Amino acid sequence: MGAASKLFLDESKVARARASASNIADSLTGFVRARTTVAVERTLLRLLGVDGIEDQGIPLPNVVVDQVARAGRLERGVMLPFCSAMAALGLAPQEVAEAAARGELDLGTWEIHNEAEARALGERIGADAVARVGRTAAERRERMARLSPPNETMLYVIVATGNIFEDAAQGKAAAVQGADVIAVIRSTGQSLLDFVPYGETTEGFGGTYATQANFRVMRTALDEVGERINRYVLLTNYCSGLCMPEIAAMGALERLDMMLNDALYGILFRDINPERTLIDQYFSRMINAHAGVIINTGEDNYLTTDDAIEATHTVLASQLINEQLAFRSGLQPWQLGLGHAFEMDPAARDGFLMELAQAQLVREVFPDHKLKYMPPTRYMTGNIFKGYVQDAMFNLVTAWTKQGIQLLGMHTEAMHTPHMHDRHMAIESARYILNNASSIGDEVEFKRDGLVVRRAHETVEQTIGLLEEVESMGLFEALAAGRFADVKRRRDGGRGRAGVVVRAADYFNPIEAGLRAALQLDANEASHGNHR
Amino acid sequence: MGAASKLFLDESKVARARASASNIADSLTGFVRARTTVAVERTLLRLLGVDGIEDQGIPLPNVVVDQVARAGRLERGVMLPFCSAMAALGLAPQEVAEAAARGELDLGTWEIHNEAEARALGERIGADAVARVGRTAAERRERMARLSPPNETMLYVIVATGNIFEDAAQGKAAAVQGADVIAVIRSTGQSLLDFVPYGETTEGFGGTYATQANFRVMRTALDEVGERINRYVLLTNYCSGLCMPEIAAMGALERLDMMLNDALYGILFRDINPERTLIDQYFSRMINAHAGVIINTGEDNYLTTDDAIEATHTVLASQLINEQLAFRSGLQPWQLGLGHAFEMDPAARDGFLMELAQAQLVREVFPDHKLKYMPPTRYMTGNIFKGYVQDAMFNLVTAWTKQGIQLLGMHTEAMHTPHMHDRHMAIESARYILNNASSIGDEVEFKRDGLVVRRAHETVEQTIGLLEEVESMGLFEALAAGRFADVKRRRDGGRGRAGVVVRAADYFNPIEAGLRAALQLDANEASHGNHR
Amino acid sequence: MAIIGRTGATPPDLTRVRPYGDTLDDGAVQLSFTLPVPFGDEAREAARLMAIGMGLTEPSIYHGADLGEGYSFFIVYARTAVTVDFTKVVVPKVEGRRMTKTEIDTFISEQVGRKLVLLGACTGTDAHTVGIDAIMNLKGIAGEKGLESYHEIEAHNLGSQVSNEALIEAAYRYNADALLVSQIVTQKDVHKTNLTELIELLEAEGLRDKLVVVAGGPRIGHELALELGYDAGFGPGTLAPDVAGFVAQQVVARGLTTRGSLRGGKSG
Amino acid sequence: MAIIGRTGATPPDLTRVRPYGDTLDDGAVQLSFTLPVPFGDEAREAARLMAIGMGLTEPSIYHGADLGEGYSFFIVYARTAVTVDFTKVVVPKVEGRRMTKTEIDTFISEQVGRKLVLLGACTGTDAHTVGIDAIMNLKGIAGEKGLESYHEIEAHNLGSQVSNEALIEAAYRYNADALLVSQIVTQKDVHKTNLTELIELLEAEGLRDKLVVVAGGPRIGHELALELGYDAGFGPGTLAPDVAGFVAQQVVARGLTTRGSLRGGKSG
Ligand code: B12
Ligand code: B12
Ligand SMILES: Cc1ncc(COP(=O)(O)O)c(C=O)c1O
Ligand SMILES: Cc1ncc(COP(=O)(O)O)c(C=O)c1O
Repeated sequence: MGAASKLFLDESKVARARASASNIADSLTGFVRARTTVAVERTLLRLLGVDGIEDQGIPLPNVVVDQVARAGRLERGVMLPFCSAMAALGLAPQEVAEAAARGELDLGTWEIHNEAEARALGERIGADAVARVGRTAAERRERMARLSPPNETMLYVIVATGNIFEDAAQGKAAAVQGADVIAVIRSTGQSLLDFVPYGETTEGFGGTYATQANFRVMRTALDEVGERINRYVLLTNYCSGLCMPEIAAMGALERLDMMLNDALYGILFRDINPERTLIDQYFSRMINAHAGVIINTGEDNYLTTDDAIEATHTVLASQLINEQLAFRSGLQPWQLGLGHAFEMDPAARDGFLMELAQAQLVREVFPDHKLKYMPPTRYMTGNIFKGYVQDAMFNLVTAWTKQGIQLLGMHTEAMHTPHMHDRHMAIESARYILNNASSIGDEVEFKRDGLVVRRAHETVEQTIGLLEEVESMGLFEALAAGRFADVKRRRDGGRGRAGVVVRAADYFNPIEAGLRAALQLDANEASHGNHR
Repeated sequence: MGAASKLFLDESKVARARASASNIADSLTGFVRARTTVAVERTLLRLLGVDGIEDQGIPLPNVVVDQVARAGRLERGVMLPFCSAMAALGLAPQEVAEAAARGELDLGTWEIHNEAEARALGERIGADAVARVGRTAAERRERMARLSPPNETMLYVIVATGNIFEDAAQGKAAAVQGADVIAVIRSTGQSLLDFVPYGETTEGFGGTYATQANFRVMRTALDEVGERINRYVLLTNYCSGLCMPEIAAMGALERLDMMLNDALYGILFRDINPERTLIDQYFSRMINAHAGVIINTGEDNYLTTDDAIEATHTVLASQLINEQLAFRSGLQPWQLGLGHAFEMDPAARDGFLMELAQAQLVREVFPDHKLKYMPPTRYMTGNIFKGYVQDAMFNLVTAWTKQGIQLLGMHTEAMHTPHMHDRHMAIESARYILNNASSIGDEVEFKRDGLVVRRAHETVEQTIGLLEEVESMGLFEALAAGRFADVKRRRDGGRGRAGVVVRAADYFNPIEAGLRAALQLDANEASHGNHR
Repeated sequence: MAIIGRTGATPPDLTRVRPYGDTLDDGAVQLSFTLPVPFGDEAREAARLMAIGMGLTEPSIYHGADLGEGYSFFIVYARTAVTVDFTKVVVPKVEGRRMTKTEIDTFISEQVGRKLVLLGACTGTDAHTVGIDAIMNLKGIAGEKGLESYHEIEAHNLGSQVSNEALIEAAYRYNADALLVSQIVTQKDVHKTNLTELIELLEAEGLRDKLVVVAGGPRIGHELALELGYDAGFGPGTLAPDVAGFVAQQVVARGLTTRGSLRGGKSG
Repeated sequence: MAIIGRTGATPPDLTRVRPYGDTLDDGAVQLSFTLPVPFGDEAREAARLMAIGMGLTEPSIYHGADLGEGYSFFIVYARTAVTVDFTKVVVPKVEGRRMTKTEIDTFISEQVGRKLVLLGACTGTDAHTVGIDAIMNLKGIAGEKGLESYHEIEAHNLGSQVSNEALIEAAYRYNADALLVSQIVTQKDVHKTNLTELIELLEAEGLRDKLVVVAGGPRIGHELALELGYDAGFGPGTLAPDVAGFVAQQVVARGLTTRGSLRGGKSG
């Protein structure tokens, strides 16, 4: 940026916007850190190794946490009674959970006679859990070093058949064709479930359930094909919705490499309670940070309900907030796949130039970040041929502005989740354009006082305006006022609020503490005001 | 160009290239003006109104000219005996021709007793013929003024069903969809016929026969649809091959608006005798000039046999020669649809930038010319989806560099002549991109020392080198040496050489003289050395 | 030359319409599909046989690509001899005449004499609200205001992921005249399952006849909606007046203008 | 949840292969075509009926466009129940083994003992020489030199628009061993007419058995060539050794290694 800015951006303006966003993030920290949620507590159990379902199909982490929550004792955290029982009964985590599920044990009424011992055990197994998360990152690094790394612009495609075995077959084929990242889209509805489904699944609508077993099926498939093609193939899923931190844990255990992980998305597009999901997000992102996962944020979605030509600045403002929130959880810039999108009306005169301005602007504001660039969806139609060209223009913008994660558009986007060859065609076209126009960004310059530059500058101004407004009114109020995605969400509305619990003074969560330590969060916290 | 050059072109270099081309053109003038051909002579008869076929299907112009030629008397031109017979027998042109066809009259042995009278009659009906050609231009201007004019970048599509009635239906639909220009492709083989087929035709391979009746069917259809959509729709055909000047005459009579008209094409791609077709071309272009027809040249084709990355400069060199040859026949810059093409291997790294360089270069070297830009053909495959994107990239180059005549690519190019909806899709995609990236050329600049600029400069250097070589060795020798299109053609090889006749000192051709006068050619001839 | 094929602008024989490439009745169609067989000459031949199996003639494999993992993609052109009698094609259309916003308000106040209560919802797990919002919300779409802006309509947009039970519950609560159901996700025909379930529940509740029930979405056609037991279906490009006009006219036509509470009350 | 559908990487049943969209055996195919009927709901329905007429189920009209002048374009997705028995697919392949340039030269000098004379031509009114040039000329294609570069082959490229008569005439003149015919233009099946005519002329001349005659071009397959009476057909991507190797092996296999003049002389 700055001197090298192709958009002649004023660095101080960007800094001002970022400072605002930092203040917005800081204003949430106190609130978030004072609370836990049922999902956070279930996550701890999962990290300790609790898994499986009871005979009604309820996952064991839910069984245990529900016992404690129903008894109104979640304010100190689930780990205290849980570790107490482990110590007292000499059981492994899974055994305690199973006993609870069989009704032999009620952690809601469990008397903690051995608090010191329980805490000590908690610290120990908590540290193991944190280490296990760290080992995932190490294993990934090691595999990536051995196999060739993904392309600089990672080609990202989705599979969404509903059947994990179909997904695996399709994902493998896509990898062979050149995809770097395979994302398994979730079935509609899963994000509103306050539990994670269990086992391998073969039914789903618009996607496939995110389960730990399904993660494993995909991971195995992609590792297998990766060895064959000698390239590490990244696996992605959705770490948002009511089970956000649990999925982060599952992903850490099964070595997912990327996660869609964004509370704002859940609030705006799934009507999830804002408090609940921001608390969940804080913890989920620590796990992702330590597991070396790249997160993708969902600002691109704003342009599916709001007008992309008018609302560009809401994307940038939200990205800056999301960046600061991510930093608060210990994520590094390279782990930030901040979302934006190519969603302007293709009938707009010079729309292509406005898209270019937007993409270049985001690139320059976040120079070290991955950036997840989303293809046209809203203006895609059943005209698959025209759609194929819209996607090509999108690919050209990426070639030009060097986005990090290229979510390939499907020419059938308006109609069905991708067929086998839709993905193949998308990859073929992207490779053609990324190669054929490879250096375009270096060879071509924007006119200093031209449309592209002016558009970018306007967006920066509007972004500052919006961020200062959010800063002064507060994020919760801004969401309630419909500042993002043209959708209004009240702080006390939406799903999952009942799962929020104010932490007691002696709340016990050694895993969080371990993660904070590993991520050096407490050291960093003081310096957040001037992040990046 | 010059100061405003986006490629930082050195004006003096372009001038040097143009001067070379001008010398090449001048070196041909003497040769060409000293000769006539059977086709030129048939053309005169057509312009006098001779039409129709005899009972074996031989066109009357051929019957008459063959009589004179067989008698070895063509050196004075067909018009002398013809007008002599008209005057002597008191017959109209058509009646003389019919008498000849019936065997009642042999113009080969016809004794010219009334030479002065014949010449006077020739002058008179010749002047009428020239005036008729001029009236076509006037009628076109009038219609264009009344209806709205074509788009600035004219969208040009082909019809090629083999059946003129299908062509008419398809052409009308294309016009409704937004096409500005409809070109009827000729059947394979027609260019080697030394006569023009007669009447409406419904069979053809890879195209439809060019006949005067077919011209009329199309003209009527396009005028009809033009009134309906309130836009003048241009009609194109092929004025090349062994009947080049005859087709120019037919086009002038039936108000065609554009003609593919290029001797070099015939030489290189149809193995037509170089002398024959250059002589034919000289006269055909006078007719086109006076009829207000835009000619299209065929340099684009070089890149179908030669490598487009290596041979770019051959296109530019040939365009400069073609420009000068066209000026010699009285064509104006706005009538010059000089051909070039987007034909580089799509697998080439940064090929898109090289295409941009080429298109911008041609645009700047010929600032007032129409420029016919041809889509990818050679690297099109049966993969119609990828082809659709290749065509989109081609359209983007046009949006960027403002070509005048956009010959729309068909995604099915590698496989079949266009189906009804192929054309529709091509138009739809071109309109999308020309609008969505409308100002890209104004908003974006090429880096001064970048790949695009360097490539253009290199091409200019190579062009100068080639033109100077051609200038010193002579055009006929350069063709024989395979300097263009990677094809070698000897001056005395190819088809149709027998039709060349050296003019006698008293060669009579009042129509040519009339055209020369109307086009002020003799006045201009002196000043050719410094053309443009 | 002999004249064969089409001459002049002869219209096709509308009783036996065939696809058209570049010659009348050539039957030209383009296909593409993937076969779960490894790429190669045999796969190519299998693609050809597939086209022949579909009754197509002169199949020509324009393109084949190896998708890896034992899958092959093909683009095929071929000819079909199938004809359609276009003169016999009948398309069921939403009944009633199209009215403007003002006409509808006038129509309701004159013919119904009370405000109509319309509930909109995107049901099941579907969270695509843009379509139903475009119909319901003040803002509307394409410059055409939504139902919330109608004087004579009380419009409630229940939003996304509304279960069928919750919708019926709301129908009682608001004493609705019409339910407007949006379904966007169609994978594995989940929309059909969902839409069918609502009708079954309404029938079980004895509500079906007391309500105008319509469905909408990008892949919902009027015909499909009728099949599934709805009064009408509205596809892509629908605007608020299309639905409002239909509902108002239905209410009148079916004598639902006056009636008590849905709960227990008898219609008419 | 219950496990339905594919589990694991189960390979498809190769005896009944169906198109594959996103679920094994879903039969998904994409189609596009134009109907010569005016655009509108009825045209859309006609497109649907057309798909049904082709035996497809669940046709879904993804896109329709008015082409003007009474024509309508459609993009359709549907399912087919057609299956192909992949285990029974047999593709005739050019006989003989593939050899390199050097192997071929050695083969000819050892097994034939004289230079082979090969004539190439693009026949009829076809002027697309790039393909035959790629096979014949020194330069070749894709880094593979053409037949002119072979020591043991005397290659003559007659160029474009060579009439069948002129080709036969040249065969006599050069005393050819093989004719290599290129056909690129295929509209209205002109290539078939052209290729058939050559074989008929050769038979009339009593030359057919004395010559190896092969055809090539982007839409020429080996099978089609055999059908038309050729010894082999060569499609897109052919390189010089493919043809040279085949011809050399054929000459040996058919005992054409020694023989007198074509004119009058008896083969073998
Ligand atoms: C925007 C969008 C989203 C947004 C939705 C935001 C929101 N609040 O609505 C977000 C990003 C959240 C989203 C998420 C998902 N989406 Co989504 N999404 C789209 C997209 C791009 C556009 C839909 C849209 O807004 N259209 C514009 C509106 C105005 O048109 P419309 O809905 O057709 O409505 C008109 C008419 O149909 C009619 N109408 C509609 N409803 C009704 C009702 C009545 C009563 C009446 C009278 C008329 C009517 O009138 C409207 C106005 O004219 C489409 C692709 C596309 N280009 O169509 C995919 C698409 C619909 N999504 C899809 C899927 C699968 C999902 C996800 C499950 C997974 C994913 N891809 O991320 C998730 C989960 C959503 C869930 N739980 O339902 C698929 C559905 C596939 C299928 N056919 O089953 C699509 C087709 C994309 C794809 N190919 O994968 N999506
Ligand atoms: C280049 C080209 C031209 C050049 C030809 C220059 C030349 N000297 O060859 C020019 C510009 C002159 C031309 C003109 C025309 N063309 Co053209 N042309 C093409 C184009 C773009 C590429 C063909 C090519 O060179 N391919 C590259 C070579 C290497 O591949 P190949 O021919 O397949 O050859 C390989 C194999 O097939 C095989 N092979 C081929 N022949 C033989 C023979 C033997 C014995 C063997 C063993 C192997 C073999 O080996 C080769 C090497 O691997 C195609 C479209 C396309 N992308 O394919 C249209 C195309 C072939 N042309 C077409 C047409 C209709 C014409 C015209 C009639 C009208 C027009 N469009 O202008 C004219 C008239 C030509 C005439 N009289 O024949 C159509 C044919 C439609 C059809 N299927 O019938 C096409 C498909 C374009 C289109 N969609 O309209 N054309
Ligand atoms: C951040 C984020 N989370 C989640 C989703 C998917 O939705 P769901 O959580 O309902 O699976 C998206 C979709 O784009 C997203 O961007
Ligand atoms: C100048 C010119 N003439 C003629 C043709 C067509 O060939 P033919 O003359 O054989 O119809 C072309 C084809 O592109 C051309 O560019």
